[in-house]
Amino acid sequence: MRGHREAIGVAVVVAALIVAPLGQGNYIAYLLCSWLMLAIAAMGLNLTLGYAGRISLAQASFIGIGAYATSIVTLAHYPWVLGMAVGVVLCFVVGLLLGFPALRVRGHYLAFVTLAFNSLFFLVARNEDWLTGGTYGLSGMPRPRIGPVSTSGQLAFYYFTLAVALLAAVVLRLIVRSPWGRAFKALRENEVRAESLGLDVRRLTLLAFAIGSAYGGLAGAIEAPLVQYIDPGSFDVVQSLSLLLMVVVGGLGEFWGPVLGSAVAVLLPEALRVTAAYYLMLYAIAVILLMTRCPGGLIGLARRIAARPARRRGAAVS
Amino acid sequence: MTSPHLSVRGVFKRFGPVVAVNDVSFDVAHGEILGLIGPNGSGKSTLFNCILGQTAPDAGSVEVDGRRVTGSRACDLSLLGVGRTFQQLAVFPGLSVLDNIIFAAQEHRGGMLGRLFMRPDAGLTEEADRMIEFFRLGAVRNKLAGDISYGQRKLVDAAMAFMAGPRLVLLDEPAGGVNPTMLAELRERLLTYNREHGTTFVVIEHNMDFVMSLCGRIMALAEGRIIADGTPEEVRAEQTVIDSYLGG
Amino acid sequence: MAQFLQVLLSGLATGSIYALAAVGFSLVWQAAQAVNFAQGEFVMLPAFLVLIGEHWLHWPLWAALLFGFALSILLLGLAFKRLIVQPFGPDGGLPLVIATMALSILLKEAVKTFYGAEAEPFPSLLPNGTFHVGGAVVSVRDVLNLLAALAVVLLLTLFLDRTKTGRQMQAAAQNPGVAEILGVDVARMTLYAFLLNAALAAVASFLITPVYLAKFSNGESLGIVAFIAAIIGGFNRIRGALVGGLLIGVLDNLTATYVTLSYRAALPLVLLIAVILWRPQGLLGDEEARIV
Amino acid sequence: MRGFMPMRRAAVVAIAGALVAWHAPAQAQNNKTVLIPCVCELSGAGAVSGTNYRDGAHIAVNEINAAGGILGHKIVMHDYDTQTNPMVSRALVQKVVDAGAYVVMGTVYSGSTDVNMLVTEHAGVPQITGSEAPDITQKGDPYIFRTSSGSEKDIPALVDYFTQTLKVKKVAVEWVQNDFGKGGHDLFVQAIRKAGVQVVADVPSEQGQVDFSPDVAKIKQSGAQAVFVYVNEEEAARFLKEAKKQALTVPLVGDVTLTDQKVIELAGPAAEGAIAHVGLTVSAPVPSIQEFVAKFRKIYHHNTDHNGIKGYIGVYAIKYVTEMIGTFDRKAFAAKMHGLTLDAKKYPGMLLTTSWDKTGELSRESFMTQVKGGKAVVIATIPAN
Amino acid sequence: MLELSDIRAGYADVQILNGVDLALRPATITTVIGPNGAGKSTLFRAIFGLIRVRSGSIRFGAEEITNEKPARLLARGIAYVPQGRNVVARLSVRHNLELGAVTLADQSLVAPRIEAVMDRFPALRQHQARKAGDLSGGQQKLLEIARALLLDPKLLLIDEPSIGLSPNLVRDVFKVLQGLRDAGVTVLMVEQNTKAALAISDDGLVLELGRARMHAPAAQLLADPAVGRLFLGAAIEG
Repeated sequence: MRGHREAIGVAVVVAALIVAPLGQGNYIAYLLCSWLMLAIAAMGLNLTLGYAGRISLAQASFIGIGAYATSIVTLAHYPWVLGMAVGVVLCFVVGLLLGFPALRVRGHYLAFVTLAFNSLFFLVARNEDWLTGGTYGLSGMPRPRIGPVSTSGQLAFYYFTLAVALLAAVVLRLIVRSPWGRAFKALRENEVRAESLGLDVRRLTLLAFAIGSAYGGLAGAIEAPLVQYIDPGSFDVVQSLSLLLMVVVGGLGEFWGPVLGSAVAVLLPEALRVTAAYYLMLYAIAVILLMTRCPGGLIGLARRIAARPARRRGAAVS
Repeated sequence: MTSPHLSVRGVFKRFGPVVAVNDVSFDVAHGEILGLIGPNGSGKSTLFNCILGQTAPDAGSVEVDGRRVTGSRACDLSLLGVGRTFQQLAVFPGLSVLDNIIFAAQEHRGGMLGRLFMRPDAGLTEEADRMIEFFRLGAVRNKLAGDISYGQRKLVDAAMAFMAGPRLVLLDEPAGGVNPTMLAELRERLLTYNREHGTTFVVIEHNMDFVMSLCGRIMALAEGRIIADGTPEEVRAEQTVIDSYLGG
Repeated sequence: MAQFLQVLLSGLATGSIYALAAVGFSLVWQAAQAVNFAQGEFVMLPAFLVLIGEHWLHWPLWAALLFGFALSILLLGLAFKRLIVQPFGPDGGLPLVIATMALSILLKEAVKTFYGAEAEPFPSLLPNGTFHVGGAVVSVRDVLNLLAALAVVLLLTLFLDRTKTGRQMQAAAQNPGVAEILGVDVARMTLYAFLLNAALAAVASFLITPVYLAKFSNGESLGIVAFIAAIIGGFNRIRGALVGGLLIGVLDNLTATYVTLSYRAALPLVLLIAVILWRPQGLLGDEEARIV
Repeated sequence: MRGFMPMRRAAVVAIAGALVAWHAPAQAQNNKTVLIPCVCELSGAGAVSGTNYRDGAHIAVNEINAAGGILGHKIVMHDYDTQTNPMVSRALVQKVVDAGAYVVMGTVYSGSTDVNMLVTEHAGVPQITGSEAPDITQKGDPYIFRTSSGSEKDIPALVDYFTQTLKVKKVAVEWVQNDFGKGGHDLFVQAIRKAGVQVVADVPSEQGQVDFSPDVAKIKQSGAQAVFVYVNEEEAARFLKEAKKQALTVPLVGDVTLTDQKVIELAGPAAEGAIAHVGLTVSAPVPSIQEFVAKFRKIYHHNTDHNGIKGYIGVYAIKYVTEMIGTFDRKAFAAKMHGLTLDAKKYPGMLLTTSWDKTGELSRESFMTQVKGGKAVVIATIPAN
Repeated sequence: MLELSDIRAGYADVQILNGVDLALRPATITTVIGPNGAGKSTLFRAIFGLIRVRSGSIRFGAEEITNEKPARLLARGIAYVPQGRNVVARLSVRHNLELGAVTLADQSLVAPRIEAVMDRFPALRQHQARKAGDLSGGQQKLLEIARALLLDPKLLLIDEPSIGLSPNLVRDVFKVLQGLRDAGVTVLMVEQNTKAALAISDDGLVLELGRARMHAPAAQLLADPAVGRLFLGAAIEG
């Protein structure tokens, strides 16, 4: 019954996403694209941090690796799919390597190691002009063609992005609902106990980083043709911090948390535009209040609100 | 005589100047229930950790079914059929009771990659439900393990240790903090399980009523050495054991 | 040689500023297990409070400084602890980190919106002038900054070691359980750590802003450098933060002069990773202390 | 049920958010207004430039509206914050284009303009940018126009200054590693080498760098006879202070920023003697500019940099060109502006006589300035090229 | 002196103390014995306000002190030395001693009192400038006891003082406790080393499953074979 209703819910949302940009300007389509792009990256971080319990402040650098790989490949007139594949595989491998520190250190220490990695990535992207275009960045990446269909129009590209995002979400959903998902959570909740029950903690920790990072790479593969311009500044530590913010604000370890968190980050400035210069301050205050009152994020808040009338009803009965 | 299930030979471990385990050797036969007792600081937990690969002994070896496992990782031991419970509660509070119990066996099914493509429950729901029934946890099956009572969590902990069908289980203070009714229940379940599956148990326990009524054989440790080894009656009568508790 | 001396001395002067920010960061980390991602903004803000006193309220400099100092302690010490850290209880974890990140955005945006986005000059509290040492030119201000940082660290160490309150703070941070059974008011000692952090941030702010210039975005790099300095030096030691700060200042300059300019920012990062992986207690820290 | 609730809520929130987004552009045009949005860097690294650009533009808008608007239409100018993020800037330019912008003002950072000009070009909407990177006007985009000359226009004048006025053979280059600094650096190094001058020290610095002692020490040791300084304002001030401290006595020559009023204010006496080529400067010895600077200060209680002037003249250019073509026709607007010269005498809002070529590149009179007695004074005037 | 009636307390959803009754005679040493998990340490933590007492009452002299904060209890004259190592390792011996007196209203008394306890423990005087963490285990324990004496307590709660100490040191510690008793201090002690502890005690209290099973003169308990069997699982009647 529960699965059934959730399926209906998902179908409604997907239908809404399909009709959302119709009759709207290109802006809305673009905005929705950037949301879906960030949602993919945030979903990856949520796997590493929310499910497996290992923090990473380097997600922006993986978006960067994916975006640079896709840009370089497509600017050389190879198809987008190849660029995306190169980017995702590269991120998987680099993510695996970044997982090694996680075998030694935890928490804040791991946060600082990954943060340092992101800063080093920025320096490399800026200094190695021959590969990355340095501070000028790379621009003019073509949007992919799917058979005879070009996605260079904003609406077409939106549907392309939507398809990729849905695919990514479905794959992630399958992962977290498979025995792996249970193993990731077990790793997060009690590593020693999980190992005593046969879990190869080392391998799973590395995998958590590798898969989460690969999702960053996929987001980068969308960002390159979406913005058609990338530069090192788009992938600096601040972006990683804001992705972390999205994941926690949405609801850590909740499947739909990052989707919601990134929606807030992208759409809130729009909703708060009436407040002009104050919007970022309002956002910051809202985040502080949310965190102090409800560390479970928006999904946690929704649960709490959903649970309250039920409790009241229960009380009335008794 | 068949070969022993667990064989500990000359295990020695010191922490700085303190010798925690001093040249301990013993065998445990298949299907035996061995109780390990001794006052605080007598080296029981260190010995456990040496057997289970959590601590590397300074000398000596541990064999399971004739296979040397000294220095193995805990996950490898688990795959060899060695299960354990922890002194501190060790359930996964954010997972449901059912998921806790399913997880306890899933890592024994298929390869790492194979598990990615398995059914979400790895085909273990039925077996887990049998375990839930066996430990009478049906009422809390779908609750988060963090939301149930302490005693119930103890049962979940034990159920997890058994779920993978281990042939040797090391129980670290299973009775600690469990109320008397629940305690009788736990003892009865453990004995039944031992009878039905022939599983070997090694139990560290301070609750003497519990351990004496559960185990066929008791070994007493003091200052890192074995000071008595025999039936509960024999060990109970041993003056050196009483003295070890009362102090010199 | 003159060049080496030149960049070494400058590096020490810059490093002393990092050290001041790092010391406060360590204090709060130890006392409340809270990693403050707004630490850089804590050093940015007090200078603007002084500028408000000076330019908006038209007070003389000394009054503005006093005003800035007092308000910093109130806002960055008391209010920070009561309104942001305290609601999380003893273990804030990730949500607390996120809250301090949001705080950093809030402080930056507030300064930018209410004071302005442009860099502003800040009155120097120290005399200008230079002198020569072995061919290197040293500014009096750099030397005084360095001395001030050393003096602050020395005073703080003396306070923590030589006063009863300081020792109670140490006990509360190192072993709150023991402190409690001895009747130490652990909550109050924790508050003192926050107040001290705010005071140190204000001092750092007043010392560096004449060089850095007052700008809303000043905290961005400074905050991160403070973390790195604290971790490299060993966060459970006041001296560690000092050494970490000075080390980064000097290494940064030496790398830029003798190794690479494009990658001058990389060395502290590599050092940070190496320290965390192989000596997580830091270069000067000891292992017995609490680990986060 | 429990799994479903947050899902539904997620959807509701997302949809509500999207709906809010929908409605924002709806309240646009009645027939008596014209939309000229300002999309620029109001937060992030470019906030200083962006806010000045915006403030300058708003002064012009208020003046023009007070005098009856453009062809009787009041200008409606909303501000959009790109957060100095190219991706966001592209979204916002798309948004204002969707909303029916007549001309788009902004952005200032070249990285953002590079991206969002694709949108205005595609939609055929003229865009008045504050960017100075060379590539902006080299892409054949017929809808992009500058408000100050690109660095490729300034560099020849600077090279001439090094080779003919200073007559040096060895120079050092101090530059900041962002698109602004790198653009100037690459052009300058290429041109000065061609002129037979040796670059003896090539020193990149970080944006936000505090300690310039290694930079100055390196330059000092290189034996350079003059230094080309191409960094942002705060870094320029810090560099000048360090140069003075280490007694670096060779001429320090920069482009635009080095003699900027802000730099003088920040660097104090250390700025004395610094030289810069400026296309547009708040210290230009032109009454119209001085009037504008005073006006800006009166309204906003702080000084502007050249970006304030850029925003101001950008809006006035829109007014003048539109009145020339007599209608709000974007295509005609762009066509008219190519090859146009607006004489400051006849068009006072331009402050200085300004011309645009076929690429949207701008040229006008420029100056060599030097800091003397705490003020930038003009030491030479370079005619428009 | 100290009177407990029907104390119940525990952690989260585990109740450890299931109704403890106890009354101490002044100027005596009372040793609490019992198997692991009987609730001995928990009893101390409950008396000293470190865990909440769920029901029952604790009286000290004529005063009700149930669930009072440690700082208040110290002021009333109760001191507590928990088991394990409880010195502040990085502070000197002298400064550790001084921490014992932070709640003292008249701080001018601190120095003379430190002198007084150092007279009693000459080893501490000898090492007063060393870091507490550098002392041997036995010296650290002496330091903790000395520190607890800074406020001139009327009641000393001491938990497992002999853990990790050599027999000689244990004898020293016990001698100190006897000295305190003779000076009028009431001592309540938990000790694994049951025989030795009872030998210096006036009274003994047997705790089993969170209840006080026997409260009798120490000599009587020492002679009772049931006490030995208690540890090996035989319940005590009554």
